[in-house]
Amino acid sequence: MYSLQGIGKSFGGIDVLRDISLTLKPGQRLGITGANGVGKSTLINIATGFLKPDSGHIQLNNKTLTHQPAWAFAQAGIQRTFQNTRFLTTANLGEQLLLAARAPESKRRLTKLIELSGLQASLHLFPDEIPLPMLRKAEVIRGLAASPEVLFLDEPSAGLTTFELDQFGVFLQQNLGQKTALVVVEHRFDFMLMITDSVVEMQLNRGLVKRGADVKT
Amino acid sequence: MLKLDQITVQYGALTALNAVSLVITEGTISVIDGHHGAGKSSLLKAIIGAVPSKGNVWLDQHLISQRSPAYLLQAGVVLVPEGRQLFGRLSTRENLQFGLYVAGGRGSIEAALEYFPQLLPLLDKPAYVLSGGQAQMLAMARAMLANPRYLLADEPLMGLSEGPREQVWQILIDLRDRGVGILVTGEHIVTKGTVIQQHKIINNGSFELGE
Amino acid sequence: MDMYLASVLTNMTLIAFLALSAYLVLVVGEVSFGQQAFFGIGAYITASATALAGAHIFWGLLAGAIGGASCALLLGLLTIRLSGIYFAISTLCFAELLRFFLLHLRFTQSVDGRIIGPDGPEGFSNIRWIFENHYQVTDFLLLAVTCLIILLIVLFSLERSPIMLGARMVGNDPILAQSQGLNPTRYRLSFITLSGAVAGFGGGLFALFNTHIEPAMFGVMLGIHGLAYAVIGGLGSAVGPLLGVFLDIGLLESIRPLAAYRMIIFGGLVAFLLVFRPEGIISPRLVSRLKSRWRNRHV
Amino acid sequence: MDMLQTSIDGLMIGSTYALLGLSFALVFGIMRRINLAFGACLLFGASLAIYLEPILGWGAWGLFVVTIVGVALASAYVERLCFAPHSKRHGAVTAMVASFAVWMQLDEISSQLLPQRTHAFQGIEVPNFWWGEIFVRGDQLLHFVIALVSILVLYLLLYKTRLGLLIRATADSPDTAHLLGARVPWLGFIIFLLAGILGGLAAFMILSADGYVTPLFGLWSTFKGLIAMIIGGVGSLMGAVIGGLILGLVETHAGAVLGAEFRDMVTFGLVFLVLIIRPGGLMGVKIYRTDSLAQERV
Repeated sequence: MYSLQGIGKSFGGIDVLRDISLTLKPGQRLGITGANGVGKSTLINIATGFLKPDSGHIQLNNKTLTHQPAWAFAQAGIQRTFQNTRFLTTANLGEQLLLAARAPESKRRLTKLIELSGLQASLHLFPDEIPLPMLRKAEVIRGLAASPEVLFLDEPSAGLTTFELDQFGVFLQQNLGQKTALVVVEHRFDFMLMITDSVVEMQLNRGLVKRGADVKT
Repeated sequence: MLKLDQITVQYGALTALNAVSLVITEGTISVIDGHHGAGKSSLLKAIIGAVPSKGNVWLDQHLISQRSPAYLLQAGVVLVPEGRQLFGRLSTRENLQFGLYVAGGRGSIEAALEYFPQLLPLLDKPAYVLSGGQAQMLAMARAMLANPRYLLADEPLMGLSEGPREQVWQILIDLRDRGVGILVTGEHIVTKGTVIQQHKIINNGSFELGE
Repeated sequence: MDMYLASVLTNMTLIAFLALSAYLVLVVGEVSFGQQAFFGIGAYITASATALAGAHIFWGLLAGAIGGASCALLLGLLTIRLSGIYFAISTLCFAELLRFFLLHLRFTQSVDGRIIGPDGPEGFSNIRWIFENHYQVTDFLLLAVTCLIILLIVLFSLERSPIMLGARMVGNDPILAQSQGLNPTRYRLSFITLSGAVAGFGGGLFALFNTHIEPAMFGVMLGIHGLAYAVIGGLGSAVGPLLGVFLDIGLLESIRPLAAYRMIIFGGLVAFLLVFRPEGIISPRLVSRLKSRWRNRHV
Repeated sequence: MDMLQTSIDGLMIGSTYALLGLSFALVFGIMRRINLAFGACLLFGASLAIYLEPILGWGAWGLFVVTIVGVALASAYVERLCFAPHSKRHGAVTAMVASFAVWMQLDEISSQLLPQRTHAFQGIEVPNFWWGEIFVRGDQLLHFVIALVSILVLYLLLYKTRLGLLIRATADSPDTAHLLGARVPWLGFIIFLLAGILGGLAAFMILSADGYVTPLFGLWSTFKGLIAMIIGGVGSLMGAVIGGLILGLVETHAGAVLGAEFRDMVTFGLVFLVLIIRPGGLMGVKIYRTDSLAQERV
């Protein structure tokens, strides 16, 4: 169980987030949509420990993470991807994936995920030699290798064609596992419906507003 | 006439913009509508020469592709960048003066303030304390002071509530009526009546057909 | 071998330790102007251990490395909140403070009728281990080169392990590193400590080779040279700093006739070189390109 | 009385450091770059002036003009070769190392111009005087006045002119300034030229007071300037002046109480403490925070 309670954040006197709360059960898949500039990225950065909220609490399985550094979030099982994908350009993909999977169990899972994704042929390539759809998959695999509690995807559709996005969605659905909760920040509604079971909309100064009929949050 | 001919922008393996062509005339508003990452900012930056691109940009009869933003500014093509991009540690007044000075203008900032009365009480405050709406007004005012023939406004409505949105539109319409050619980008842009002369939907770096 | 050549080569080998220690700090994304301090501390400790306590060279060098590492760890802990220029300047101050400590360190003793030990600004003379053990310059060169090769082997195996990749990630993109659960502080501290050990070890060898050391030898110019070698050589591989040392000391010694003008030429050349290869000669990009070419040939 | 005299002495020496710190702060505050060759530029200008003196025969005025022009030229050269090519954000280390290489180069050129260790530098002579029971060195009082005038001039330039506004905007956000059409690359050149003129003025004043030049003058200036800037708070012009004065005060008092040999240690100890306790320096805390806030935005 992962929860954000009453999160608030302001930059230079301007409230970007005001009293945002969110609870995720294991295996839950939530989509967050909203116009540019309403604070979706800020929310992801806070939820994954890269920004510290001005107010509110972050908890994972009754353990408080609020003031922990970002690496502690990652170690506790909160993984994320980045809007433009983020890799080191001076090491090959295989090495970087291995770095993320340090436990033997994670390594086995990683090997399996690589097989399923068809990334074997790209393992010895450097990230700037790999096409974007592959990199997106690789980034998800990197996040999933250690069986995280929550995986945050930050605009995974950016730069993908509809066809590539479909494939990416299928891959996600097949490999997320039962335990991992998923949060997708996205604006492509079709994609969101495909991989999530509820969608909330983030609105300026109003926080998360339920959207659609079968909302469970 | 500002004419874009087959503009392509690539960042490494990612093609942000794929052979996009567009004509903007003076005294019109053109809209490029698309979601985050669809290539809007890349297009505007390619026009002013801030990112490397392929293809040609014509201003009237002059080929102006791949020049510097400073050159384009002198030619009258002015960008209002995404996310306002104010100089946070400078005051509102100084941000405005910057707009005037880069274009070599000699006038005063008072004229521009007629359009933006809400900036008056903020003149001596550092720009980082401004709210989203105020910041957008300042960014527009700063661009206006550079005396544009063509104004490229990147996501001017981003993060604004209803009131400020209306105001941004009003200013763009006023500018258009004074003969400025305007290119606006945004996401799900909806306007009433005949505000917009040209509306393009962009997706994955290309314009979609229709509209 | 020519005595002169052997001593130039030995000097290059010893300075290589310093350059490698600067390299280790650069890998985790920081710049240090203070590696000369660990070099100096190592030199003093090794000298004391061998000349005063009569320890074997092995224990002497080990003590020097540990001493350098401890000082570096202390510096790392004190500057835990600093980065960039703030860190760089604090290392400079720390090094100057340590040098000042050495300037006032007096602990002389009579051994076999000779007064030895650190004697303030006069330094530490009569570090006679290589004489007592009848080492020729070439023997010592062999010893130093062997140590350097061992260090390189260690660094290369580190390079192949995830540790070095983690360190590069911390240095290049701390945000990415944190998202992978890597603790940047821990990496920084470990690498700064390791760099202290490498510098301290090199300093120990330096003391044994020179037989006389004094605080003035460990001024900031020494450290900046080490840093410059690492940057010029490039951060792609541990070979980079060695190349930097070779280019400066090696090439410049070979154009001795131009001695008076050599810095005018060389200083300009280095600045010019950096315009075209801002990441150094053996840049991370070059290394990755070479790796992939090698790989393609062997697939 | 001794205490007062020492403090006055400290402030006077400090004003010399303030001049050096100001040049450093100008470059660092605006460009976030460290120019290690700063002192070498000063040494070069002074050496050139002494070298040309018998040829030109202009006397003290010749020294004055050639020193300032020489330093400014060297500074501009350093900018073109070491800083302009590395203007990207991650180029700071490379630029610093390049400036180190040029330091070596300029040092060597200076020693070619002036082969002996010490050379007389006959600049202006300012009489010393007694103010009540306090001895005041005229030359250092003049430094103090020049430091104040320089900061006033810089203030007017930065805050009251068009160029100043462009410079400050570029310092605030180089990318935005570029996007909005400011010609950023030349601004770096202008800054270095300004810092060079200021540094040249400082070099002339300091060497006139000393009456001679040694090859160590370069290293000494770099250190004092850097430290004055760090104590006062990197990037703040007023901070650099105050930092210089504090540095002078600390040095003279430490020298008076603990003896001359402890002077430098106290200085370095102070800087180290300032850094680990107040990383932004005494005046620059705000700037440091905004910098780290900017980094925080993922």
